[in-house]
Amino acid sequence: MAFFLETLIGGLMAGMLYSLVALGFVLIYKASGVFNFAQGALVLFAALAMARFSEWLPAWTGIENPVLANIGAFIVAGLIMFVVAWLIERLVLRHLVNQEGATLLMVTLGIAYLLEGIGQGFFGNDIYKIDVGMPKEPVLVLENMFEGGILINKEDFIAALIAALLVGALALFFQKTATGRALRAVADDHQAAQSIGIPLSRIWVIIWCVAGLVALVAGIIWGSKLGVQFSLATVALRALPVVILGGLTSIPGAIVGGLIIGVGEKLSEVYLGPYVGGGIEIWFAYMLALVFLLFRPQGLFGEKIIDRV
Amino acid sequence: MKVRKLMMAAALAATLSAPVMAADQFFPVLVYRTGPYAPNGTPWANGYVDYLKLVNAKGGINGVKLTFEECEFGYATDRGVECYERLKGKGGGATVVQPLSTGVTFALTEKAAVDKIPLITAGYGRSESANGAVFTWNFPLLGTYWVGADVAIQHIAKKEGGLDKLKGKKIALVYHDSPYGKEPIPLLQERAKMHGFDVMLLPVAHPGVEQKATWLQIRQNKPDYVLLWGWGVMNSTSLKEAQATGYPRDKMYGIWWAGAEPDVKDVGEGAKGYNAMTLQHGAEPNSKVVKDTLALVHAKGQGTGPKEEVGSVLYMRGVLSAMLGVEGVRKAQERFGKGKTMTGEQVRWGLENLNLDQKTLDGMGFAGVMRPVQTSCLDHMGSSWVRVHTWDGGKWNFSSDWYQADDKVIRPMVMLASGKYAEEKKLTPRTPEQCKQ
Amino acid sequence: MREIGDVILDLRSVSLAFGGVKALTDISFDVREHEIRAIIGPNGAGKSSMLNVINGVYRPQEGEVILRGEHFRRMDPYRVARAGIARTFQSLALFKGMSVIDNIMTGRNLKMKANLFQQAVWWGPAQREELAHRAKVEEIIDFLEIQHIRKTPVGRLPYGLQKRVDLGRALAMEPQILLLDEPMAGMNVEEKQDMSRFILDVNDQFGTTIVLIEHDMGVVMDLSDRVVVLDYGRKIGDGSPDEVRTNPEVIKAYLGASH
Amino acid sequence: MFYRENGQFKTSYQSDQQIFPIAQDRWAVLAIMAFAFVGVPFLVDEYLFRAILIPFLILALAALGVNLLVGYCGQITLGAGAFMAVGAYAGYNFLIRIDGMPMLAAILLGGFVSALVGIVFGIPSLRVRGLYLAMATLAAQFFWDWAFLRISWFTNDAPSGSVSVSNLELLGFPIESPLQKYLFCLSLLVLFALLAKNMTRSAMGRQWMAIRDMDVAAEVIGIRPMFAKLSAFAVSSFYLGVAGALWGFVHLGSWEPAAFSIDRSFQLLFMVIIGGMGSIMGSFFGAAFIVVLPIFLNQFLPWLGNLVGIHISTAGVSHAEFMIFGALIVFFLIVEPHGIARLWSTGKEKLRLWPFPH
Repeated sequence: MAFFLETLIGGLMAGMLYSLVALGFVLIYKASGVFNFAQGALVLFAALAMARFSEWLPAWTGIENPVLANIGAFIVAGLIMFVVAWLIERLVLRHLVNQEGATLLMVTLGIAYLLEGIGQGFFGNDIYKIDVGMPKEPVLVLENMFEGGILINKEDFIAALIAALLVGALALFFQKTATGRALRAVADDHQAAQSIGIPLSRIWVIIWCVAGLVALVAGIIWGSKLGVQFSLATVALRALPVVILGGLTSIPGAIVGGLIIGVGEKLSEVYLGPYVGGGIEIWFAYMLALVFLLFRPQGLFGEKIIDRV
Repeated sequence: MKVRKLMMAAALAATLSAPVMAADQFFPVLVYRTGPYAPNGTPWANGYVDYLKLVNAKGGINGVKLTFEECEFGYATDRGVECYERLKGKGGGATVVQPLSTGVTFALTEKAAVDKIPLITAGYGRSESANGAVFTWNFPLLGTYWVGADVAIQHIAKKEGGLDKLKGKKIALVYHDSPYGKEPIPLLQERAKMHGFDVMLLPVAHPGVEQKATWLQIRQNKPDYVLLWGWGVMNSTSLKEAQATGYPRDKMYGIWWAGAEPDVKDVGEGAKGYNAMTLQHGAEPNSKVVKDTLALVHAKGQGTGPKEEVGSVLYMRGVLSAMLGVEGVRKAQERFGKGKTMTGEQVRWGLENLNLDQKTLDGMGFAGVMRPVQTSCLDHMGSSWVRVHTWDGGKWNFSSDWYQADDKVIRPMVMLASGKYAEEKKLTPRTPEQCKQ
Repeated sequence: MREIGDVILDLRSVSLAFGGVKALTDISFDVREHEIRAIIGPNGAGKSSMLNVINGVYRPQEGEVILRGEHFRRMDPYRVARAGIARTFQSLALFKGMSVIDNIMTGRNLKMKANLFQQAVWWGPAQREELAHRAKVEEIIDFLEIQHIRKTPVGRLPYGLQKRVDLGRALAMEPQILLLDEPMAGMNVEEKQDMSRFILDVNDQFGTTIVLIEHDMGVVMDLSDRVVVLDYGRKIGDGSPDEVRTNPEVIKAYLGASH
Repeated sequence: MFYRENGQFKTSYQSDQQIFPIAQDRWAVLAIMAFAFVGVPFLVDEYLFRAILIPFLILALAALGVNLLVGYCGQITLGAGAFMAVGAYAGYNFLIRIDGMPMLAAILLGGFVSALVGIVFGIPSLRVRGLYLAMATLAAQFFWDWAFLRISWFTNDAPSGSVSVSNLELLGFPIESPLQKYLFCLSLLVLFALLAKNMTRSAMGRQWMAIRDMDVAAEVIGIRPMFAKLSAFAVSSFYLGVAGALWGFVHLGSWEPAAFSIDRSFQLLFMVIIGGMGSIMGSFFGAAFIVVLPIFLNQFLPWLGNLVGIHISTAGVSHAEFMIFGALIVFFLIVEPHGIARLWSTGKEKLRLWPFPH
């Protein structure tokens, strides 16, 4: 029982991190209909910027305080992400309005190559460290209830908490602010939004900036956990089943989907894996998403598609 | 039309970009300085190239200068094959190929034989290719994964107080889910049968950044030891997960590809106590060859990578790999003519008759770095000495004596597997007489 | 040659709803062989839904469809096509990426028998079949007077011509019943005249039964033998054009909808 | 001026239905084919054969398969690599488990097994569409990646999980030298391209395109979506399976599942979209572009660097290769979202009217 709970909690925490990456996908898809495969590259790019500037800033300015250096690096990396977002909108997406989904998908893959090349070329391709003071040692809780207690990974716990806070903040942003409402209007109907005077291209820049920011936070969390290196770009693949399961257009979908996938894949690996040789969690996540899709082809929270003729 | 134009331009570029002269000995260098495994591939490549430069600085091989050209393949098998094809004919023909990738090694095993270019895979590749009678062109010099796994078990047994104490123990293998990671499994299973311990197999999917479930299983099953067979980011992730699940790092033993600075650097204190097999050498900043390199190559501004990296574990592996290739050429010159450019076929003979005794090695600056290597037709490995080193939070230190893999265990497995290979490929293993030629 | 025959298609108490919204409520009417039957009504009256029920795109919650005496709880588009019912679409539903010929050729699909392997090899049965059907399609192209655009991708054609191609594709099926969903919407007078002529010719030459949805009352009254009137998903009138014209409920509905 | 169809009158539907209705095109294609079969062998060295032409031919075949599904039937797939893997491993098993199995038969059987698997993994397409379907096909990709690593029966219990074939021969002739391999792949590609063209210009192709363009309307005129979609999956997977078997047998000789990873799937989709969806010719353009461009950049950039006196490091070249490749794709899709094939046909259209455009 204790072990089951441990797995469950581990899965939930992993799922929360998937949600964070998935959120990046959903935001952009919702606002512009682009399925942004460059999200993983954005995460890598942001993490590289963060890691390198937290090394460079102290060296350039002489500030030794690690907290200040991290804050400085965060601000610089954030600005860089905004610039990247703005450039993507300006140079690429603006010229591709109303293209087919597949074309847009490929364009974002092209952007991903570009970002991976620039990121590694400019920031380097070694392993870099992001040290924001995350605790690395585990804690044991409920030791009097279960023998041996339940082990909680403190780092994951804090990461999940940060992810949850960010998701909450974004939900508030969408519900309560004027910009958020405009964003939702655009998501519902581009043309209608445009006709009541919402500037589409500004909204897209904002959305890409928000996605860039989400990528930065995800990059910091994953980077602090795994070290900043090329493979960070692949976390996006782990978040895809979350997006399918939750629905491409739904923020709650990204969260619930993330939790379901996180728990599902950890439980499957731990309890089913040993019978078939292990290593099943990746495809199991996709299969799980696929099974859900067969019952709800538009994802758990996606908008229903009605055929009209 | 467009296609052909591009190809012609590519061919043109290829011929123009080769800065090599035919009279020298050409070493193709397949590297990965980018992509998921760049942090590990880069120091190896730097060491490899630096050593070639060092040989040139010392006057070449009996006067024959070495030339080389890098080709980046990003650890992708098909790009690796492309690099091989691109470089194999350059500079008067490739001397030896060292791909540093199990996937590329598998793909080249047959091609290299046709092109008559020896394939050195120091510390990786197919374990059964130690049998040179079948694998004429493969040289897994210094050790295969079966050697590594065998020594790991010997070391654990020693800690426990004898091989008989292994009975009932549980040893987990956390491995990169690829041919590389799967290589040690047959040996571990063989040893498990002999000594009555349990092997628990835990594959980790490429690139290895998601291991939570793996370590949950380790926490649940509490194996006595964990063997780590990872590459790149997978290693540091394993160590971090071990720390996060409270698994003692001093019960963890990595293969030599999981025992270098990039694997532990960013875990730092968290990896303290973690052990790894070494391919004879560890980090050797004080060895003579390193001092020579710094003095003759780096001091002249010709260093390939940063100075600080010289002497690190993977850098040294690059140095050793290059040295073995160079010594193959030297040996070949003894027979086929000193001061001449050797063909791949001649170098193959040199590699098969390599005999580096301790004095020679010491003279080349490898004192304390490695032990003698002597190859033969039946033994393309030449040496199976292994030490264990341990990370103290800041650097690697040796923590054991020399071990030698148990030939009685490994030999029959090599013969069986290479026999099966020969049968599949319809190859007739060379007889001792043929070997002498 | 045209002589109105027996009831061929009969709808009984059909009700259809999307979520909570009722699109059709308890509708019954019949179609006789060889006649031109019109369905009229203001916007949102449920006319297109009616056609969609007939050819199985929508599944009604209640009621049944009787086709040549056979009872169907719900229809299935493929079976409907097999039974010889073809249709055109209100908002164009042509295959945009294909040429005019290919679009019309798709209408011959059910009649083509060569299997995948024969098609891959091409020479032999597949080619013979292709040629035979191509000849048939050329007849339709001649009939609709669209020879000059036969190789053009339909996406590039003006609206009026696309409507004709849509009709051509339906005719290529050699249907017994042809469902036309606002075939003249958005056309100018001349185009409407052409289209009316085509409809009458089809009905006359091939004896095809036609079920027609149309907005233009003048056209409907001229063309059709009998008319059904729908409003808000209910049937409010049914009968000959003259009967319908004088039906007070119909007048009310149309005046209310300012037509 | 020379590219005109004046004076070429079609007197039968048969002549109108030819693959290349314009005489100049027919001659050009024949000339290219003659050059590929007869000229290339005399002009090209081993490097071009092994590193560029053979991979190009095989990947063009795979891209053709993807194009049938994505370009003609409109079902996006990100799992193409998995079907190549199925073809390769199935072919391998036929070859080694059945004595005297001819290589060509093993390759084709690999294709058939892949077609069956394609049907199974195509079933979700009956309910799921567009991007959701694309994601669902990733399930196939990851499942087969896993299966070929884990289920040792597939790899004939090879301890490393890597398999290899050798001593290839066709009807008694060895397929060993680069030239033999090139001709073998070229012949298969030409054959399969012809079959694909035939399918797409007959009823089957029209059914696929109908489903792609307007699936409801297609159903109403009597096209069964299930049959059309699953047959597209089957044919596409067959092509991919054959390409996969060729990739393993002929190009690599020895392979592991990583040879057919998700990167391969993306690469194939790239080829189709860059080359031109719904165009046989486009598959070739796309494959050429994606196969040749990175290798070209990788060799061209250092050369360019030398020319202006800069030495670019290996890593620098590779990063620049990534950047330029990415930028070109983006640029390309902005300029012509419909791919090279569309550029090609626009160019031809212009040429037909030149020099009197009105």
